[in-house]
Amino acid sequence: MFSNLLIYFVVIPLLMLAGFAICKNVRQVRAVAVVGSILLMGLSAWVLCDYLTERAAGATAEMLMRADYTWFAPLNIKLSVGVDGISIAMLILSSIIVFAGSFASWKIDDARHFFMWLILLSTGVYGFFISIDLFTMFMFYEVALIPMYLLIGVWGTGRKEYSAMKLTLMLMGGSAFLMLSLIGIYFHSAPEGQPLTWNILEIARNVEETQCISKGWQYFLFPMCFVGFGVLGAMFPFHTWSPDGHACAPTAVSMLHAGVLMKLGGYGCFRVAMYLMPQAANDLAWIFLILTGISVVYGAFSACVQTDLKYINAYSSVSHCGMVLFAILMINTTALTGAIMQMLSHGLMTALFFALIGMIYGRTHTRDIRLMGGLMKILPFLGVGYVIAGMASLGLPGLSGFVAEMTIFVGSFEHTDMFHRVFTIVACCSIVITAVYILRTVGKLLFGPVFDPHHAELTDASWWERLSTITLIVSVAAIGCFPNFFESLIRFTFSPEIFRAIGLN
Amino acid sequence: MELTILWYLIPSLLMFCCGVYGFITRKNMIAMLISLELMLNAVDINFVVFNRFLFPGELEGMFFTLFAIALAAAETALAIAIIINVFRISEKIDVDDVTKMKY
Amino acid sequence: MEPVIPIIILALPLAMFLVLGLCGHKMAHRTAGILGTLGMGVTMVLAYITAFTYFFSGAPEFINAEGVRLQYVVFNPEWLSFYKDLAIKIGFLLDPISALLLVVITTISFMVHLYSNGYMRDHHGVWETGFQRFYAFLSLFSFSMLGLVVATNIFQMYIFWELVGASSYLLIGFYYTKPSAVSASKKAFIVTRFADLGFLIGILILSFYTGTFEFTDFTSVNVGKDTFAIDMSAPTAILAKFTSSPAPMFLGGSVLTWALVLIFMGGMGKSAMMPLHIWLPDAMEGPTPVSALIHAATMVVAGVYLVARLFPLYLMEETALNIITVVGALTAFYAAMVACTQVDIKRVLAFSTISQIAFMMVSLGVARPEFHHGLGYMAGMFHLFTHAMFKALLFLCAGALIHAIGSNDYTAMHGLRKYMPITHISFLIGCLAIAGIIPFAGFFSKDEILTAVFGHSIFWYIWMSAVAGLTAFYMFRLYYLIFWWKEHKIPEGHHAPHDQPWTMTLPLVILAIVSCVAGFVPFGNLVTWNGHPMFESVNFFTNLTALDWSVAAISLSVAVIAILIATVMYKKENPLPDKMKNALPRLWDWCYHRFYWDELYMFITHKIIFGCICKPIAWFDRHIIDGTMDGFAWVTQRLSFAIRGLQSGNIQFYVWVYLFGVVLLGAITAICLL
Amino acid sequence: MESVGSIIVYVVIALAIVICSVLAVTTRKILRAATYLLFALFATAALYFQLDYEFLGAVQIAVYAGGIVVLFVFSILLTSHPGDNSAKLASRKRVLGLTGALLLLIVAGYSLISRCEMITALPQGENPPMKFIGETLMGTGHGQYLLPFEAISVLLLACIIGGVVVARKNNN
Repeated sequence: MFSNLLIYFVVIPLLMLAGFAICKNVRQVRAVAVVGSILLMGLSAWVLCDYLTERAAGATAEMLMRADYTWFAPLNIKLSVGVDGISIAMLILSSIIVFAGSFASWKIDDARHFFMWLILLSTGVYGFFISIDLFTMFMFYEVALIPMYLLIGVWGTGRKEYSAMKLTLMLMGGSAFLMLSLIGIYFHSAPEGQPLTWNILEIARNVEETQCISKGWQYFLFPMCFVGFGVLGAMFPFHTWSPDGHACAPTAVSMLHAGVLMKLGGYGCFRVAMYLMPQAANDLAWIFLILTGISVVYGAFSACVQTDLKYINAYSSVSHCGMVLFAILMINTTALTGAIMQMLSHGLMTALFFALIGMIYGRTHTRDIRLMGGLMKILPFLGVGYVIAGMASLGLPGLSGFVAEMTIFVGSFEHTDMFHRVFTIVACCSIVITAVYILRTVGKLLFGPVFDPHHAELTDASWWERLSTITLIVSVAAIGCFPNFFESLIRFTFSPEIFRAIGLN
Repeated sequence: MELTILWYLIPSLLMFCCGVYGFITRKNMIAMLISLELMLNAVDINFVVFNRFLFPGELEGMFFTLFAIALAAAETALAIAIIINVFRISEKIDVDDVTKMKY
Repeated sequence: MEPVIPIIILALPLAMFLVLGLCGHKMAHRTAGILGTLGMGVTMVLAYITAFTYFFSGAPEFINAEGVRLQYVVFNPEWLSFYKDLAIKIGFLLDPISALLLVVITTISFMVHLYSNGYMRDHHGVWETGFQRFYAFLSLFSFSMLGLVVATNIFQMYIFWELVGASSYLLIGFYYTKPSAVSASKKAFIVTRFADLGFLIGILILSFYTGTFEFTDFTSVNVGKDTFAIDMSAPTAILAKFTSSPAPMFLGGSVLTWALVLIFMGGMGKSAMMPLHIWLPDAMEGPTPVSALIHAATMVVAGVYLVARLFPLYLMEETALNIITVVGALTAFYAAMVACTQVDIKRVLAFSTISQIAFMMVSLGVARPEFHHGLGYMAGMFHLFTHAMFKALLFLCAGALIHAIGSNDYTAMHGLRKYMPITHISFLIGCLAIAGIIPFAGFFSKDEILTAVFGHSIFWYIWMSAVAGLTAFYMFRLYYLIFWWKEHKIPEGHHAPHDQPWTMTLPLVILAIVSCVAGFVPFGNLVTWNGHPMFESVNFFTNLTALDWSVAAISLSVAVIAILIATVMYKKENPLPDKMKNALPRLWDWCYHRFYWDELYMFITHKIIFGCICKPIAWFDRHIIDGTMDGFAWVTQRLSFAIRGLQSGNIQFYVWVYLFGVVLLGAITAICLL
Repeated sequence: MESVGSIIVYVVIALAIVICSVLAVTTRKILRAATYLLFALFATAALYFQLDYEFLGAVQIAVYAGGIVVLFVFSILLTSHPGDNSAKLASRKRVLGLTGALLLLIVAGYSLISRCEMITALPQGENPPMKFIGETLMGTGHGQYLLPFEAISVLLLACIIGGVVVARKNNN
């Protein structure tokens, strides 16, 4: 059972939960959180090394480090784990953000329970990324969603009950669709007479070889599945939980939610919807392309006139996550690679944003940019961090946003028809609008004369805030400066089957 | 003249209808309980009658009635305990007065 | 050639940026200044070595047996691969224009680094806050600009293009507590970003059809290991790829034209061509050395450089070249008109920069291989070189004046020639150079441009000559208004203005000397569009002897006349300027308000984009989309409130309903089944 | 063909059942209602005797008539004052109750009459011996009821405890 490395992604958080339960004071809680998140980071690095070694040694299986643990035989439900480059990228992302998030919530009230829920949430996230069994995946998905309600409802600010309720209900609505489609997939997961399976790899193989999910069923299941995951990926018009939810959530929760949880949506769209129903994906992509294309521009335009820092960032997330889904729907290696890069990049930079916003809010007690100004002079560290995050967001080369967006654009442009071209250009336009709202925010918040004289006495970041920020900045810069490492890690993953199945190459 | 099954079922049906009428109309909870007993009793008669007429060699209906009587006893005891408790709190045992548990 | 020196050229400024940016605030100001300057000095020396090796070593990878200069890829590792062979590489391309730009950038950058040591402190020697940050940003800019000019592929260029934009943003907004500086930096970034959108789409189109980003694939053929010669067969092959594609036309133009025009749009943004020029005057909010470095000499010519880099490809599409010509010519005239009326000396210089860059654009636009081996190309690059020198000189002079006076406004200056002789002489040299007076640098390059334009079309020749006249006029107007007229009374207790410390005057003197002699550089043998030398043999006076005197005489006389008019009007305080202003009030007004471009943009951005797009969308989102979502919740809640009355708690009612249901079912069963 | 005696007995029992039931739900004195219920239960027991289920009839009398009705009487005495009449019924309620009961009567009666004619005679059967009943209750084989028997006994126990808990006087 414990010989497989991946299982520790679930075991460590569970041990941490037990640790929190026996902690006596805040210091011990912090110690457990920090040790645990460092362990997880180490584990993801180890898994990465292992994976690369195995690949270098010539392993050609789609997923490596495979293991199956049956836990409900009559329905063939297993805890099947396995990773490819994409999951590893996501695991690394999650562990970095959990690490940074632990430091960002250093001073939270009732730390023990807060961390318990936070780590439970991250258990769900890790579990989701390592499992390749649809049922287990869905279970971890729900595990990741539910704690959000309590985290926002209890530790949030502002209209927290309303936002927590809205967020949870909308995501639950999405997962209702999702569950329907997953069950639908399960019942068509194998040709007549063979045992049904939840295993993604087996289903994909069956779909390719025997067309066991007929075209009609694909047309029915694909939109449900895509919308189900798309809600979490903040796809227009199911994105409105995002601004309210983020605005009320505590810092670490925003970080984790925008940084990792929203990636579950994109990852799921790719891993389940596209992967298992390629024909429908190819035929129906245009509908979702329109929606995601709208998301991209619409989120950016909305962000231009917001006055709450978190709303700005939430809408910018709508735009950036829209880009992820947009690229996924382009269905070619380059764009898909770009989509995964964008997930990584957006996860890190938006976590950075939310961390900084939380830190600024903790000092000024307002998030309204009209009530702040000239903070750069008072809080230089946070200010510089914010500018760097902004630059990453608007796609400055050398930071992560640029490589992801460029890969997406180049990939999207491979489609020669007018429809894709137009939407690619529309998506390109977002880089200008992004610049507008980022610079507007930075200009109002950080530059100019000090708006509120009370702010002059604020103190700059403490060591744990610096650690959290620097971790994220370094990660953002690492992706931006050495993209080829990540690109090749991800690209190797795209098996040609999915493209062959839909007649592309 | 012959006593067919119908002759036995009609009184039971009438008894049941009386129970229904009483249950719907009476306000006093004990009176409602009495109506309930009537209905139960009517059902018991049915079991016995069907057993006797259709399956004379078996005893399922009879045993069922036996158990039903035991259940009725249990149910009545509990219901009366509740009613007495309600009476203690509100000095009344009208069903309309017990509204705390609605919604 | 060993890649060590090129690597250091790129790495040193980057290292400086990182060191100064991360540890700068712990350093003493002087240390940071010296470190930055030294770093740039070393980079400059290395760049000189590289350029000298390229031009004069005669090594076979740089020049072939026929004397044709080749393109040489020093190194080109992959940075980000997309698919198949398409990858972004970060490399180092040596060819005439990149070697030329290496020299220009490092020289001006070094001068500015040196000069800033004096400029960024006040008269009492107190350092400007954020001095180290300033040097860090200067280093970042130098790194980005060097990366841009040595780009081996168009995507590398785009990467560094964005980076120079960002460093320009940071430097314009250096005084970040000043709202005008903040908004100017924002404007600069967004306007250029908008232009870059065009550039990006152009790149996407180009790379999609050709399957490559490499400049060497666009414009040249491989003649040896890592060496390439500019050859028309390469762009012709590209053109063939476009014309043989399934959809060679788009909205009445060929796709290649669209790609090239879109790429040129990026150049228009950076080089402040007409509809996208509005950021450059505002960018003068940055510290003056920054204006000299970025907004006069280097970054703003990136657009020209881009067109020059792809010039053989542009030759394939006359339409694109004509568009460049027209845009350039209109911008040149417009900027010159506006420059005649401005009060802020840096604004005058900014508009003059726009006008001069437009000269280079026109020059590229009219260049054709048929005419004097593409004289326009050479002239444009020549002008880029000389303009960088004398415009940096002018800006640095302006910086010295501003530093001494404490105002940007010429009305606060007047009669400074007695107090600041070195600055006066340097400024005069700069003015003479830009006005095109023989033998200063600007004369030669501008004369070559006019010759090229003359060879293309008489109309544009007359037009550009008029612009040249205007140039001479407004520069001397500025000169007289600053240095002549009656000086202001010096208030009690204040020192008279005086020349600045050596760190500031030394760059002035050096640049002044360069502006005097740069015109004699035999450019025709160094930089031509296809690497072929123009002259058989060269000596110091080649440029002079090769002059087309008919054109030169006309432009000289135009310049002299313009200077004379300026002298009459502005040498002493007199009513002539006011008379002229009153004679053409409308024209003066439009020029003074820069033809209301800024107001137009304000209208578009604030009223249309913010007011009619962003706000409605935000409203729509909060009220319609979110309203719908909330509406679901509301309906559910209302509905449950509405039906909760059924859950009355009245057990008798429940029984009745239940009974009714049973009876109904029973009746249905009885009627239908029995 | 039945003997006249049994018909007369039947008529008496049936009339007692119906009349007592009607009176039990219509009388306004609650104690009388309990009494009528008692008579109805006795009549039912008589019916069981007539159908040869003597054990069942005995249980009916012992548990129902003897146990439950006594419970009723006690609780009535505990919760109401002698001489109290319950309030007159609201006509709306009476109409509701009447419609319900009548509808049920019509539908069920129609089904009964239209279906049950074919089963005519009372088949010959004898009184089940006590030993058999005891074995059936205690056995675990097919058609034997030890498990339900035990379940009922546990349930009764639970009811006793529950009754005590619920009805216990709350001292605080």
